[in-house]
Amino acid sequence: MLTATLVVALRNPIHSALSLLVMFFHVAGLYVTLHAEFLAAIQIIVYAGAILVLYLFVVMLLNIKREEQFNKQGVVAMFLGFVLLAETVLLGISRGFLIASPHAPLPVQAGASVGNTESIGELLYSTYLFPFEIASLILLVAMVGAVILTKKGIMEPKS
Amino acid sequence: MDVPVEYYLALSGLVFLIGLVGVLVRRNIIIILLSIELMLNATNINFVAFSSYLGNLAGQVFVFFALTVAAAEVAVGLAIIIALYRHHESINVDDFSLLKW
Amino acid sequence: MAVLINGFLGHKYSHDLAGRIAFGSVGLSFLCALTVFMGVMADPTPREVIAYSWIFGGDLHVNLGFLIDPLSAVMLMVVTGVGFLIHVYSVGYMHGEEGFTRFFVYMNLFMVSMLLLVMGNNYLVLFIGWEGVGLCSYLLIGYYFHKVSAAKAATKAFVVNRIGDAGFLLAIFLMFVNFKTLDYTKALANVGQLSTEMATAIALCLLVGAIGKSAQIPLYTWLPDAMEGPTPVSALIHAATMVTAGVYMVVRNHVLFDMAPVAMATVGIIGGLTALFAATIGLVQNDIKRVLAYSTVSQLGYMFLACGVGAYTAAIFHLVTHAFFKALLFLSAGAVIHSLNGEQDIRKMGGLSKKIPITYKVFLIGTLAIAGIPPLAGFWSKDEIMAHAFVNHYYVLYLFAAIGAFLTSFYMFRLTYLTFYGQSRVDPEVDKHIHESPPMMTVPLMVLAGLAILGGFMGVPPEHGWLHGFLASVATPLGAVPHEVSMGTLMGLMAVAISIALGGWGLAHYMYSVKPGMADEWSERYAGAYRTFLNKYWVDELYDAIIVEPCKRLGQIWDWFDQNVIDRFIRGIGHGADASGAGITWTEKHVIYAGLNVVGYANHLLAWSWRKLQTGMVHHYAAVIVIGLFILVHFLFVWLLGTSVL
Amino acid sequence: MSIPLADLVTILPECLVVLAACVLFVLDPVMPASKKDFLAWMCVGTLVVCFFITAAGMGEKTFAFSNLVVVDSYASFWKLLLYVVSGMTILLSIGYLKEERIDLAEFYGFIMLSLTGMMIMVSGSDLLVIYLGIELMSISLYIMCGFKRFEAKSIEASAKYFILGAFSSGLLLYGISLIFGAAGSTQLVEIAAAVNARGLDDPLVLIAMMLIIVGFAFKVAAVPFHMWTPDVYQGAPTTVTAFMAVASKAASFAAFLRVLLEGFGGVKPNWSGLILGMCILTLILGNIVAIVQTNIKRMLAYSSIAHAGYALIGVVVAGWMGTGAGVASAGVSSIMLYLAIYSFMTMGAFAMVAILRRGGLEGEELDDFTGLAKRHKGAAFLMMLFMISLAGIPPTAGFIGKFYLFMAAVNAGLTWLAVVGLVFAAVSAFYYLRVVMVMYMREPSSEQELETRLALSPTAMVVLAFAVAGVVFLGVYPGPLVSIATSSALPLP
Repeated sequence: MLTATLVVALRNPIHSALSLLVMFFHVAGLYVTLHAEFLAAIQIIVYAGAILVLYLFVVMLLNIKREEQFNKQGVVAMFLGFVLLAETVLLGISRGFLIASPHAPLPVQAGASVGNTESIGELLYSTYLFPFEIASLILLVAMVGAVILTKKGIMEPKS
Repeated sequence: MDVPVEYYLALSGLVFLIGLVGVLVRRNIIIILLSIELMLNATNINFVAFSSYLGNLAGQVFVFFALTVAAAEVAVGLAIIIALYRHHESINVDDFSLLKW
Repeated sequence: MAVLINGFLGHKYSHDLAGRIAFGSVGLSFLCALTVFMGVMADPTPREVIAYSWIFGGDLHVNLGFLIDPLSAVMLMVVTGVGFLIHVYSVGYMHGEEGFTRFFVYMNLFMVSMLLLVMGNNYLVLFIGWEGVGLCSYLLIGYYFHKVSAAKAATKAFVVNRIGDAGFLLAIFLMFVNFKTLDYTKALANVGQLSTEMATAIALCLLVGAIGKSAQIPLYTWLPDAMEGPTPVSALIHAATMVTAGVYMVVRNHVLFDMAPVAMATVGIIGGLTALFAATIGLVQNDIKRVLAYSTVSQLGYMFLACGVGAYTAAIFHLVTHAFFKALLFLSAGAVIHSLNGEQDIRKMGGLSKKIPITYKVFLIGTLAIAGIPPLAGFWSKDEIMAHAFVNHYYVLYLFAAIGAFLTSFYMFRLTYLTFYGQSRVDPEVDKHIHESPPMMTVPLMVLAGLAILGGFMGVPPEHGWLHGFLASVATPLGAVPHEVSMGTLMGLMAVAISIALGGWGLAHYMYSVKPGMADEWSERYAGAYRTFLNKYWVDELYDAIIVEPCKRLGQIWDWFDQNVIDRFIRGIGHGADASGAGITWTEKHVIYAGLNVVGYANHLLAWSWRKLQTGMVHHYAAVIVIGLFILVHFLFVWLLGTSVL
Repeated sequence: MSIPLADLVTILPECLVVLAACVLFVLDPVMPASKKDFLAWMCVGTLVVCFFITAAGMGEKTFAFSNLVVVDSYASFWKLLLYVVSGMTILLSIGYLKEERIDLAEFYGFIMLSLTGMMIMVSGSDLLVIYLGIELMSISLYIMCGFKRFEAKSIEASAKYFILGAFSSGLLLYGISLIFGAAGSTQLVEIAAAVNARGLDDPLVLIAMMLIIVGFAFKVAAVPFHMWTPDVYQGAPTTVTAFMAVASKAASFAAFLRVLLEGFGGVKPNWSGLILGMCILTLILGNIVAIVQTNIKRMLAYSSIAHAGYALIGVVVAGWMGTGAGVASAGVSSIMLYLAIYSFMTMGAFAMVAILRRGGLEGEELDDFTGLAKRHKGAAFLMMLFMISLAGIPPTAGFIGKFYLFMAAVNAGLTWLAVVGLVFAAVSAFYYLRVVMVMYMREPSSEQELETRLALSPTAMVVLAFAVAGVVFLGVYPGPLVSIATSSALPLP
């Protein structure tokens, strides 16, 4: 359950991407334990397989060297880390608050037989048909946009 | 599974915060994007956990959508990064300072 | 109804770009106004004309409508009458100026707004006219746009006015919340239902608006600066019509003020103080128009004082006479300036009475009128105000008014003596070209002079003049007990007033005609006071220092903050106690980057944006977002905690 | 797995807009370059058709797609506004893109898809749908910001907007996931039920609400979540800036209000207090910082922040404790009115900036407006009109908008808030009139004297005409708009 600590290791450029990969696998594992096998598969295929490869590809393409002058970085990090620590504590308190709160316990419905691919598909194409369409539009925009922004020679810069 | 939902919440909260810190702390735009991915993943953990505990499949569908959006954002984000890079390359900047956000 | 024609005519001619027909159209509207006026004289019951339903929806329903009653009829006469004369004058004055057409377009726009202001049947129409005249005044002050001071003065006038307007708008809101209507007739009929506190609040808000527009303490500073505009503008807007809008509004809402003694007292005190205060500044100014401007502020103070003591008719009476003689003074001052090729400093005038006799004569008439020498117009109206203050037992205000009157008389005669008598101090170059103004300008002056002489008689005998009867239905204080003042008291007060006026005259005569050196001697002897007056009590500087500068500073600070402070701040913290280290790092970084920039790009803009990219604004932005989020969370926590404890 | 026809009819306008975008993407490569304008006109035509469809269906309240989408008159009002604004943007872009040499027909496609996102936002009755709508809108906007690829500023703006946008939408999504945990659904109706049952004592609801508020506050550029606005507005192509400043803001406000009122209606006092704080900060900061700006796009960015502040007054009113339903809905309708009017005047102002764009000159610095009155009487006059309206001076429409907002505030007993708003409206006159002053009261430099060409295409003229008509007509005769806004205000519980 403490896989997240691994991700804190995201310090160096390519390594951080790789550690994110590890983190994704762990999350996928979590999904399996939560009866979300379909999502686990998706997580691995899409995130690990596609998105991260894309990242690594870009990192390689842009040929980024170790970018840290840890010194300067550390100064900023120290301050913000400090603030964030305070924030974490605050959130921790609120979490404690959650557990203690009489309203908080969520109704646990045991043994729901969900999590298989079919029922998700069923739901996706019935109730959530509309968002599904929107998601497809988002992908369309992203696709065209990426092409527009990066393809050479479609807009000649002014002389 | 007997793991109480609070644990998942705590985990996702932690991951979310790490992502948040990442956005704030890192200067490399790619790592910032990765951190945002972390935040989205935290969200997904939440959704799945709740879905499982509420016996409501909808949560998993949401993860599906969140994933799609994340993918789209990555595509656009990386495109922007490349354009940015290309731009600055084209005017001959020393690449040691490149893309340090 | 002629009103309608008038209104529509107004709308039409504002779009008329031909400057030359402008004064014709104003003349036409004057004729219409005259007709209306006759109509009202025959039958003084108020009547309303509704053009169309302007705003509706919800519970707000506002018509664009007009209300004609004796009060607006009088205002109408003043506005169109004086406006007409000034337009005629302007054709002569502005002849050959650049942007002649523009000038008349603005002037006509102003007339339209002013007519809307006085004829509207509800507060919103009044407000639109109100803002409209403000806007036109802004445009006209800034008419000589190549003068930086003019542009500044214009902005100042506008912004100060807007502050007043905010008060007025607030009053409108309160009024609507209380009455559910904005029509005068309906709202004012229901005033009785208000609590005294609410009435006071509304009245004070209205007062803020009136103060802004009518240049009273503490918002008077814009008016003297507004003299940067062309002289006819000063005459029309900043003397005769627009600045009196505040007085008109107070009188229009006198029912409300009657209910709120505190507000009334405030009006009176502000008026009295302004009358005195502005007069003292007027004593030592050297710019002919500025002297007149301060005298306008001071005279407006009298009108407010009159309102404050419940003498609404007297206020309107003074408004009318003031419009006559102040327009006269301004226009003849304009003629002087015109003939001297734009010279405004009275130290460089003198001995002009021979060279421009007509101007001299009308200016003298104006001076006599404003100083309160009987039987000219100013005497009757000012005397009436003072008498009201006296018999209503506002002795302090009476004292203020009396001293103010003395000072007025003094500085006006000082002005006259310095300008028209004594040795000529005019530049020899200019001296050769001194000429009388063309008839296009002198004729209106003579008409106005006639009015300044005769205008007072519409309020004679005091308390029972024709004007009083005419305005009785609209300007009688609520629940006023008609007190009989003995003729003796009245006569006594008149005598006092006359002697005050003559005293001022005498002193001025003595100082500037008989013993010319004396003024300088005095100014040295009382150097402190002199400088204080000359610098207008440093009020402008004070406002600049406490309001304008901090605002700008704040904006700059934030802008700067936006660009580098967060960065610096973060670094500073990072370096812990070593605060100077932060500075060094910062400089170092920027020096290095600057070096890089010089090497890297010639383009400064790019350099700038690149540096910006480098300094990592984005995650600072993100940090601000997060910090904001947590502030919100804390806020809510504390709040919840608080409510649960409570 | 069949798509119910009735549902499709309900979202017919959305379908049409998407269809237009798709047709455009397909046709673009096969069309000869000279015919590209045709595609823009096709989009405008689609918008006109959609306008009539939506207008005809106004007043009904229909749910579709398992209650994920609601088409009520509130949504229709916003959609109508969005059509008009998008249409104006497209028309303005036809000339502007050529001037900037970025005339790709895809641009219009992005506008259409972004518009689709906005339409989904305003008529989503489910947080998930609203989120997806936001993403669709935002991603299109990120791309459009970076459309001037060859210019560092533009790409930078895009990158900044993207990072911060993704970040804030991450916050928003996390909030949604928490509220899903609390309510077991993302439907606004069920969220409302859960919120009512649990109240804010439940930290889950509390944190979710905070995150959601922050997410939306970012989109409407309320202080302290506004930091991106000036940079992005300045860097993006002008027509995109106009589109962002107007359409995206309007849609975000629409969704924000719906979520707050329909989803978190049970805890009104809490959020209205928060928004009150933001609102005052926004008013102060937006107006004060605008004073020192020298770049007109940056100045307009701060002005748009300030205007968001005014509109937030309406949000506060809508949620203020102890206000009757009538007053609260007056708050809502005054926002609708305000933003509609704001759209026209801001669009007009940006259109002016866009047409001042000349080959070498940006037309973005305040100095570029120097002595405009000398060079282009008409242009200067129109700009003055927009500035006056933005400053809220009658008889322009800007006054009406402010009047209703402040009136709503006073009615809700928030007189002091109205005073704050009024004071800052007075301050705002200062920087708006500075533009007027620069145009009318300064002599153009000799160099500027020579440049008399305006990038004034016929379509830009149409846009300006629309904007002017909006500013003047709505100022002189706002009645119809007011009654539409009033009748289509969100029904309040």
